[in-house]
Amino acid sequence: MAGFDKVVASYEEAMAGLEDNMTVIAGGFGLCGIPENLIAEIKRKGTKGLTVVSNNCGVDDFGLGILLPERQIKKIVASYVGENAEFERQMMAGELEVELTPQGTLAEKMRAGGAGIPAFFTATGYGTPVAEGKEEREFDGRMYIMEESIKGDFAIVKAWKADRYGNLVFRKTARNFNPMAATAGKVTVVEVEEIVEPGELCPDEIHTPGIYVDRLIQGSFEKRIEQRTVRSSDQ
Amino acid sequence: MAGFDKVVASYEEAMAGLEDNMTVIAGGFGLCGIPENLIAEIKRKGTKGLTVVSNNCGVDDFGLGILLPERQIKKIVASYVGENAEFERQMMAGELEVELTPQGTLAEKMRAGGAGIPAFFTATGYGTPVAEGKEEREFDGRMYIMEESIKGDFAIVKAWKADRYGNLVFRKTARNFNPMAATAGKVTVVEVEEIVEPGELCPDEIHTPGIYVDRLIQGSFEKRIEQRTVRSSDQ
Amino acid sequence: MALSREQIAMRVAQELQDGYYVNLGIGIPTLVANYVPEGMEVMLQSENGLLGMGQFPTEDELDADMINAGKQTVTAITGASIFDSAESFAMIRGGHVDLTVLGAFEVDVNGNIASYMIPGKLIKGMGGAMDLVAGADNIIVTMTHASKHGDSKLLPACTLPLTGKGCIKKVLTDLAFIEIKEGKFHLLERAPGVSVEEIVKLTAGELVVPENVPEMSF
Amino acid sequence: MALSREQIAMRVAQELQDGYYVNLGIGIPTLVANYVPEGMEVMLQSENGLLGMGQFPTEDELDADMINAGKQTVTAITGASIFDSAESFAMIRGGHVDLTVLGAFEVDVNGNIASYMIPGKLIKGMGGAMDLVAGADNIIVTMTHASKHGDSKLLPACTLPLTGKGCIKKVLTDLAFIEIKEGKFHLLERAPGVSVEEIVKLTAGELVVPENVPEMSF
Repeated sequence: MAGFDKVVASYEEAMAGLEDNMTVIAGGFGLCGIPENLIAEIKRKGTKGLTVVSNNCGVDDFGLGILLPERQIKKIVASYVGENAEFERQMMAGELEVELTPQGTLAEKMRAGGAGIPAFFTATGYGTPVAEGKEEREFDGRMYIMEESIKGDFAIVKAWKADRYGNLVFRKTARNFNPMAATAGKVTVVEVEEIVEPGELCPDEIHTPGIYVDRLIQGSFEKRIEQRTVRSSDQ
Repeated sequence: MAGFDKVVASYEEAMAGLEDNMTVIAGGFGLCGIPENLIAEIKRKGTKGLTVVSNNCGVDDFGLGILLPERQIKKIVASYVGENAEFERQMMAGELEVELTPQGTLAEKMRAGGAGIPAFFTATGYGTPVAEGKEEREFDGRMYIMEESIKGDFAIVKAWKADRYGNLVFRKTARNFNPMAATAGKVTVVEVEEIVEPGELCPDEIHTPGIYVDRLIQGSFEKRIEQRTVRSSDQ
Repeated sequence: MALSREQIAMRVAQELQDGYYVNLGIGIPTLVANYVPEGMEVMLQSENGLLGMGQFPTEDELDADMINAGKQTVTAITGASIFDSAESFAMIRGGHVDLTVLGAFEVDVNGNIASYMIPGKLIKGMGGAMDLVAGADNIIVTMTHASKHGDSKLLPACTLPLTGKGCIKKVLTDLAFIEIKEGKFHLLERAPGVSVEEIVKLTAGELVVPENVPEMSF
Repeated sequence: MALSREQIAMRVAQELQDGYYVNLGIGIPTLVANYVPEGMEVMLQSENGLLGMGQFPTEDELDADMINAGKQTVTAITGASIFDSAESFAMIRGGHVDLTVLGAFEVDVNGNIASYMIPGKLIKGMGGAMDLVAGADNIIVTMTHASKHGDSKLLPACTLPLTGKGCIKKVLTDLAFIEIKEGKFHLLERAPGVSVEEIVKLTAGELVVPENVPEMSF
């Protein structure tokens, strides 16, 4: 089924069509489950003026943080930023626009973007700076604010395995924002550790159906650990 | 972990606390993946005046249809009703209130009910009888209507396997509305074909985490087929 | 001559493209799956939670847990995925399905569609139809051009309760392939041997007829 | 004497019940997991998508794909489940987590909480804190009763930007266990050896003191 084979030959091809000032939605939480090679390709391309939607912005020399030195990111929508000196400098200098969004609202905004839901109500953020300029409404005696969905020109996603049709399986907590990001891109690009043939993944165990995936590439990953915490094996 | 063992000893115990005039959300699509023994227990109990939220209402002698003869259902919220003579009679006679809800809106209303989202906007139903009395709003040049979420006093769910902690796995298209129903009940009762020990289900492959499940019981199932369509094996 | 049900399906199948994810309604739309052009593959979405619907099962394959949106027992193709109803309609309502084909009672010049309810008759419900017409960009409605009594189903304004408002752009009837734009029907093609006059006569809504109306070819 | 961090965690742990699903914030709340009463089990929810968080991994178990909300490497207990961020926050925002324990800069008599931002200092973001306080019915805030300079953190009205409005009912400080209702703080318990006077002095918001204020017991 040639029409459903999503595999592309290179990272260059994977990110073809990404242009200055586009919006990119990225999966990952901290440095866990981030599409590290797709981010590196954006750095290589030198695309500028990007709006990036991601829970975090990486660290100085890994993840989305590597797009900062050349000022490739104009605006970031995230729930938690920090662990990143250049980010701090640009934010304080007003060179980088930051839209802080509660983590659950961010996940739901991505899901809604992919699901044809332009807006929803949530109690999260009511009465806080997040609510500024947003509609407030009472349901069943409780106050909520209206949040609008997010879509991206591109979504960049890291999965564990995929079949050629783009059916995805994630591994452990590297799943995080990736499934929602995958639904919310006009062009959804996925990099994985292993590509298998259709039929090798059990239909009941697929986390993201291939319908959401436009391009697929197999990469090798550093998978850097942000907070290495271990116990001694005799504990 | 006694506190997380959701297994109950009998169907009577599984549905204990269900009272007249409560709202019950049921999983299933047609007769596929319906909690058939939990429905039978509601019939046995003779609970009346129920509001039932389910995509369909079974057939005359199976599924939710068996609650009709004794008039146990006061109101049904469903996307498609039919295949059921007694249902038709009661509806035409005004004995049964029917709230027709588009299938996708129904699924999303259940999910929203479980997810703390009191309302969302959808294009589905705009300009149709479904939109009557509902708020309409434009986003990005397109019209949408606001739909409110649904919660149940009870949710009744059919899964394939569960571990004792209530982690659920569904099988094939018997999944359908069950995962959303499971999140939307104040008391969520699940019947399954097999109960296994914690650890036997892979954490990455669990469809419904046990946090949503209050009671769990293993049953045996007729699994009636509504439209038996087969091809000859040489085709 | 008016197209047969199979010919309607064949003409719709010409609109398919390789790699399309397609949702086919009950009736004539289901037949489209039989006429996918050679060398082309499409994947069928069934809104109860299956992407990659296959043929009916053999007796040996029969499985009560494996049905389609019409509640018929089916199989899954190699590379299929299965998901819950919220995910299925996220797919549909989020515009991820490339083509939706479904039947109707009426359509009108403003792209309105009525397909689920005839007041006074038994009301069975809209199932997933309202979601499908609201969620898809690319919809083809298949129906007979007129009722048995000769009443047009292509109207200035639908008379029955709507399934969706302003969402239909293409209609394939037993007589013609019609596009809807700017508040008018536009005649694109006619069934082999059917005259423009016959189509005009049976089209109640305003119909734009170009100088040359090609016959469909199969 | 003021409670140590460990004692605060121990007192919070007394509020646990067998079978509770619990979300523990970073800092003192994390320590609560060390003091679960004997014969009782709780399951820890980590908002990045893990229900059933276990201890830190050994060197052999270390896995970059297995972290908690604080981005520390962790393990999963037997019977854990893993899910995406939308599902994780559906759980949190839908009120399915039985107890949430988190830190704060300030709380006030109306149950408002400020915990994520000090204007003029670096803004790191609210992460999941706004979702946690808005979604849970049962929240315990842990913090020191006053700043190092002796400024009360229990105020008539929060001065910092809010994390949540009207959502806090219980606060456990190093000096006292306090309930918030009807627009007032209510003193429930005091730390062993800490006088009511000391607590009153360091509580800026209106504090209702019953005749008898029991000491906490461990």
